[in-house]
Amino acid sequence: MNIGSAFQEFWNSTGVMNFTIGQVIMILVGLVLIYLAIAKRYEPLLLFTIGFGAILANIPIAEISGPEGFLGIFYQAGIANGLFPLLIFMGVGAMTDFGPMIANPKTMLLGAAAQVGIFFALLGALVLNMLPGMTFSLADAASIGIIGGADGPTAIYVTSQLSMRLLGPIAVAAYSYMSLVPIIQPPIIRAFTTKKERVIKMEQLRHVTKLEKMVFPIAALGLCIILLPTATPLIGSLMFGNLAKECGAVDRISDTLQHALINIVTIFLGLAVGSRMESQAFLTFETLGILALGLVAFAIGTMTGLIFAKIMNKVSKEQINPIIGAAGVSAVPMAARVASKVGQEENPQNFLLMHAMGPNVAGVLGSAVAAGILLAVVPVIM
Amino acid sequence: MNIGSAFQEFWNSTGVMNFTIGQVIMILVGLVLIYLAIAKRYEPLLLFTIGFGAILANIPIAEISGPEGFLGIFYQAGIANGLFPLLIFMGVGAMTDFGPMIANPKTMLLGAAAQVGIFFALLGALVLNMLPGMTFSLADAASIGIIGGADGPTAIYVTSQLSMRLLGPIAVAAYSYMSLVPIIQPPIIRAFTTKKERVIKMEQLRHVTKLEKMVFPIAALGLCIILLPTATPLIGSLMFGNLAKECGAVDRISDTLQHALINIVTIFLGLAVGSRMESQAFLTFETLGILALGLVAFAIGTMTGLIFAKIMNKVSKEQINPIIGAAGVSAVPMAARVASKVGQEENPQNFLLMHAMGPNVAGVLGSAVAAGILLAVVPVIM
Amino acid sequence: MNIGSAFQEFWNSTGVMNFTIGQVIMILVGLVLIYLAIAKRYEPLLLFTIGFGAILANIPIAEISGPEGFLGIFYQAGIANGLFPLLIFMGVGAMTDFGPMIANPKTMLLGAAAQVGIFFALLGALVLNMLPGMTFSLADAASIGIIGGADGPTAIYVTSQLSMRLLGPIAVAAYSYMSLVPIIQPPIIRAFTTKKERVIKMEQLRHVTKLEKMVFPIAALGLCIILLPTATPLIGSLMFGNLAKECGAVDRISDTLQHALINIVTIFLGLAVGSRMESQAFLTFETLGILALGLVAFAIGTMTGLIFAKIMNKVSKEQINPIIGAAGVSAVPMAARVASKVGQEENPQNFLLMHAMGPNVAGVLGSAVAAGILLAVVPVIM
Amino acid sequence: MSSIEQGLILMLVGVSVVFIFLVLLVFIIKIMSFIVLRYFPEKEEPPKKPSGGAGSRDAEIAAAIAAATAYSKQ
Amino acid sequence: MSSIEQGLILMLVGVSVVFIFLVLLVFIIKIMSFIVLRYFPEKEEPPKKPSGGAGSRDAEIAAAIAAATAYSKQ
Amino acid sequence: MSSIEQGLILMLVGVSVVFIFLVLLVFIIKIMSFIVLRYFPEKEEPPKKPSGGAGSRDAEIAAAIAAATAYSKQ
Ligand code: NA
Ligand code: NA
Ligand code: NA
Repeated sequence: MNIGSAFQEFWNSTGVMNFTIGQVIMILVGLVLIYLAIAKRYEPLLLFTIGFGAILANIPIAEISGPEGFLGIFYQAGIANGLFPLLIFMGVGAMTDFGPMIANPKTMLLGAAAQVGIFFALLGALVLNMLPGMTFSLADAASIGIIGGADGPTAIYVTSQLSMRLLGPIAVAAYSYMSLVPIIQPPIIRAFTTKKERVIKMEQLRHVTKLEKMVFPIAALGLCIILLPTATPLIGSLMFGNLAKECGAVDRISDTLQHALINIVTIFLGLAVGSRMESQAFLTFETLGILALGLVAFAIGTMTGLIFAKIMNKVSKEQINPIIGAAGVSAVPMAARVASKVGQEENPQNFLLMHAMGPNVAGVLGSAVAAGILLAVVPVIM
Repeated sequence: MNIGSAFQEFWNSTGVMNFTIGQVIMILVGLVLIYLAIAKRYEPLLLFTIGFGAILANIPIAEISGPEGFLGIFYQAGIANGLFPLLIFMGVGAMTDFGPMIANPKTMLLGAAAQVGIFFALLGALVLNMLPGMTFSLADAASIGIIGGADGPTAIYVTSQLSMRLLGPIAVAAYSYMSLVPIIQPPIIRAFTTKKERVIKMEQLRHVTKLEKMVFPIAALGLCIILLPTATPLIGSLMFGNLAKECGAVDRISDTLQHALINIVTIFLGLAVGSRMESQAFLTFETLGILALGLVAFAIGTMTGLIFAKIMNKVSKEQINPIIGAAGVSAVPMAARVASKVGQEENPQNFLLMHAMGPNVAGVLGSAVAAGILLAVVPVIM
Repeated sequence: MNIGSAFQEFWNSTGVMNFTIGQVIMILVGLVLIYLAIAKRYEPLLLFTIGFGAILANIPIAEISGPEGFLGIFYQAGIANGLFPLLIFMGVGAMTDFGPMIANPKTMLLGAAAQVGIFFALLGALVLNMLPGMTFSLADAASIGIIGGADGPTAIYVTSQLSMRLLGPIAVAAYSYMSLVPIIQPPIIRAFTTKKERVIKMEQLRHVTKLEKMVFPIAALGLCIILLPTATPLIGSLMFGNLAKECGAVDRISDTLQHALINIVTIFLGLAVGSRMESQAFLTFETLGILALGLVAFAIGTMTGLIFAKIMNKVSKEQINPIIGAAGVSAVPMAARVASKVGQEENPQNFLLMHAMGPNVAGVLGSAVAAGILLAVVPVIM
Repeated sequence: MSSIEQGLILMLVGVSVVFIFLVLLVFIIKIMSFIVLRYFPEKEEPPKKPSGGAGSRDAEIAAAIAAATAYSKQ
Repeated sequence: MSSIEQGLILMLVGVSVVFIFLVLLVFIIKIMSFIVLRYFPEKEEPPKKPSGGAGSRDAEIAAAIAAATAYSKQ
Repeated sequence: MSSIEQGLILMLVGVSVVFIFLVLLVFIIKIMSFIVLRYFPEKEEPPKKPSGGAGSRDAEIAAAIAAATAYSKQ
């Protein structure tokens, strides 16, 4: 070893000498995600961390996402075993107010209707298999479908259990479309509703008592235990956080779930998800399919939510503004705000936000239930 | 696979079809714990999380407390290895003021006397072996006895080292009785003290300097190192937190131990402890024995604290109000408040709170010392 | 087993009966570190926790730093794999303002010059091998040299990757000298600069825009990826935190990195590093060598920073006050404050703090780069 | 096309169960609200209970200690 | 003394690369600043954008909900 | 009944050691307090030192930077 060969050795270990084209592209993808997070405020917490994780994971030599790398450690600690999304869900539960849903429970059905998008996308993935380069198994298709749940932690949880190889593109699609809701949904809302429907005014929601809010998480978890045990990790975590918030006896827990814990876990989760965006896994034809199917899932979910609202108006005497059906996809609270904004554009006296929050949080339950079904049935019928 | 069989498959995976009666009972037990936490404010942080953990652990199919379930992950990460109770103890140390104890050190002996309950319950467990269905080993008996330490983290730590199978009932007994102290102790206090004793007025405690409070944790840890190394994980963690608080140079550490860290760990610890409440482990005749022995331990500890205070009054000229002997069981700060309240009922001019805090925090040391002895001797003589 | 033998057994398990002289000395070393942390405020967060860890690690019987002990668990969780220093670096990034460096980029070269101390110490370690009892491998020497980086997390990270056996003394040396900067540097500054140089007044730094501060972390990481992938775990973590801070879109992440996360990790890291201070590893002739070499590294780094500043003044027309060259060692922000203070003593109108912050934070990059080189080359040429 | 058939079955089962679940939940909420509102109506402006368990108790104790200490210094 | 030779080589490589790295970074920063200042100058007193993503959105929603609830009680 | 005998022995050892430990601690505290109060009495109202290590230093720096930046903009 002389000086020359030492410099040679160093030069051979530089990035310049070791890049693959795929890694360069993925680093650019990471930069784009960060740009969207910062400049466009698209789900900034997640797209920022996922984007940064993607950059770090595609650095040659460093092996940051390998089993000994620090992103690999995050991955093993909380993605491979599904832990991080559940901790996020505890925090989500502690931040969610189910009051508007309890005040007008029938709007929950809109949160069911909007989940139809999940199953259309699932079917779409299986149909896409007819194209060359697409080889989605049923488990893959189920994971892709859950993008339509419009709920990041649920999508990550399901994918970590069923189809880990697709985690990168699925997470990116889920969070991207969640932040694109203000762009995706308004035209669909206008296309599937009439002006007359959109100006329907809804009466103010009744007051929901503290005790109702406390009994609800227990009741919902009870139903889930009886009917769908495979959804209980998700629904259980959500209701743990929600009961902690509503009961008023454990504010330290509620505060911790909403702040310190969810923030720390978000950092780890985002970086770890980003670390799965290695070029060979991401730069495939299948990723395009996933992005397309994710969009389909969101669009169809929005549509079925709207249509079901119109059907309910046909059946029931109490009229609801069908715009709030679009909020059933979840994407809390973005979709509810979009519904509220579109409603106010039609009629400035129309305050739909609270009414849209009902289907909106019901959509979280709906996609967790759909996740539970997929987790229960897919491994059996495959 | 056709539609019919898919629904059949789904139906077979519902909770309804898979419940055992034991699981149903345990879910009800979990609900009772949550009710006590919320409605009665019995150790809300712990009974809430333990109760919720018990519910989740007893859901059929979901295997949430199994090695791959998220409660199982918490369990492995911090209960099996004793880590979580030690982190809690760091936070307890950072929240404890040993000043009243340093101001009147002889009241520490009351914190020793009240630990006698631990060893009575230990003995009681071995005696109960004569009943059919009770098969407590010496390690089991030691873990049961430590309930009398009236200190949750110590009980969980000892049990995790000696007798993991009993963790569920022991933790529930420990935290339940700690919150029942206001019900358990007053009649015992009144039975074992005379009116004349209960009105004894104690002079105000002297001011304790900052330096004394800083030297104390080092001195106490030093004694523990010399005399009882097996207690140093507990006492060391406690004194780490206490020195961080008192020294004034590391407020970031002290604040973190008291808030972010202890809150996060409490959530994980409670859920993980609850996850050990599976029906086959909890719904046994032995659990009844444990609950009975825990009550015996608390009662005898209270008694011996009171009696020792009366003995001290016989021996010393400086009189102490024997009520504060009851605070020696620890259950910080509940037992000290109970002592203070009973004292004030007898004599409204009687402010015993600070005087009771001395034996109260000494009781924490006392039970940690007892834990160290059990951990040192039990594995050897078994 | 009778009573006598039980007491005998207990007595045999006391600390008194099991101490080695080395353990006693190491406990005293731990106390000294805690004293320095509290009374002298020498890097209090780290020396307090390291000192306490050292005490706990040297308790006989308890095995607290063993694989099953709680310090051993911290060690495995975050030191052995390099995770904790990287998390700290994220927090450091989120607390660092690179503005002064961007305003006057050429002062960055001072942050390069001051890293020469690293390599002198490395060489010194290899020379010391000529003494009996010193057997430093090249990896050992590299880890010792990095003390001169004046950056705790970098030193711990490099040592954890190259020379774990020396972690205790290296970490203690790094943090001790970092806090001794106000004592070490002023005489060297005065010795290597003239009065005339020390009174040089520097013009105010220009305003740096938000966008420049946001592009910088991306640009610096990009360069690191291209040139030195082995440094990307460190630089990547630093720039992750810095971009999170500067971009203004992810304040929850930035706040968490700066507070909850860095505080928790500091506690774990300090205790775990302390746990490596077992007597047989620490009480060696080599430790004295490491302490001496660390001092040499700091002194030479300070010198080369000063000298390079004087050379720059020879070459460039724009004069800089060479005092700020001393800040290039990093030891953020202590070294910058020392430079500022020395400057003001010479000329009360001289406000050097902002000017010294440039080389100061550049020194962090410089030592991370040096770390990357050592990690890239040492394993190859050994 | 067995895989697409599986997908169709999954869709049918999935959509059905999601609706069954949420319909049942609607009924449960209605019953729950009925019972709560009838038998456990909210009292007017309940006095805000101290919450947070250990936290608030510690705070109380701390306040008491502070008070006592201040008192003892007089 | 091969080990000291190795050390010398390491020193040479190390010092060189540290300087190369930071010299390059100086140039990159200068170019970056030039471009940013010329093409993306800072607007005068930009209105403070809401930050914190989910956090602030949640806060908005919470405020909206609170407002709506208060309204509905009148 | 060997197991109960073991329990009795454990009780004896345990109660003894707990008392020995706390009695020793009483003496240690008394000696400690005696020394501290005699040789290191508390000064009247010590000025509150800045605490928190890195935290407060960072804050100082931040303040200095803010001041300097503001100054440089004038
Ligand atoms: Na949804
Ligand atoms: Na106790
Ligand atoms: Na440096």
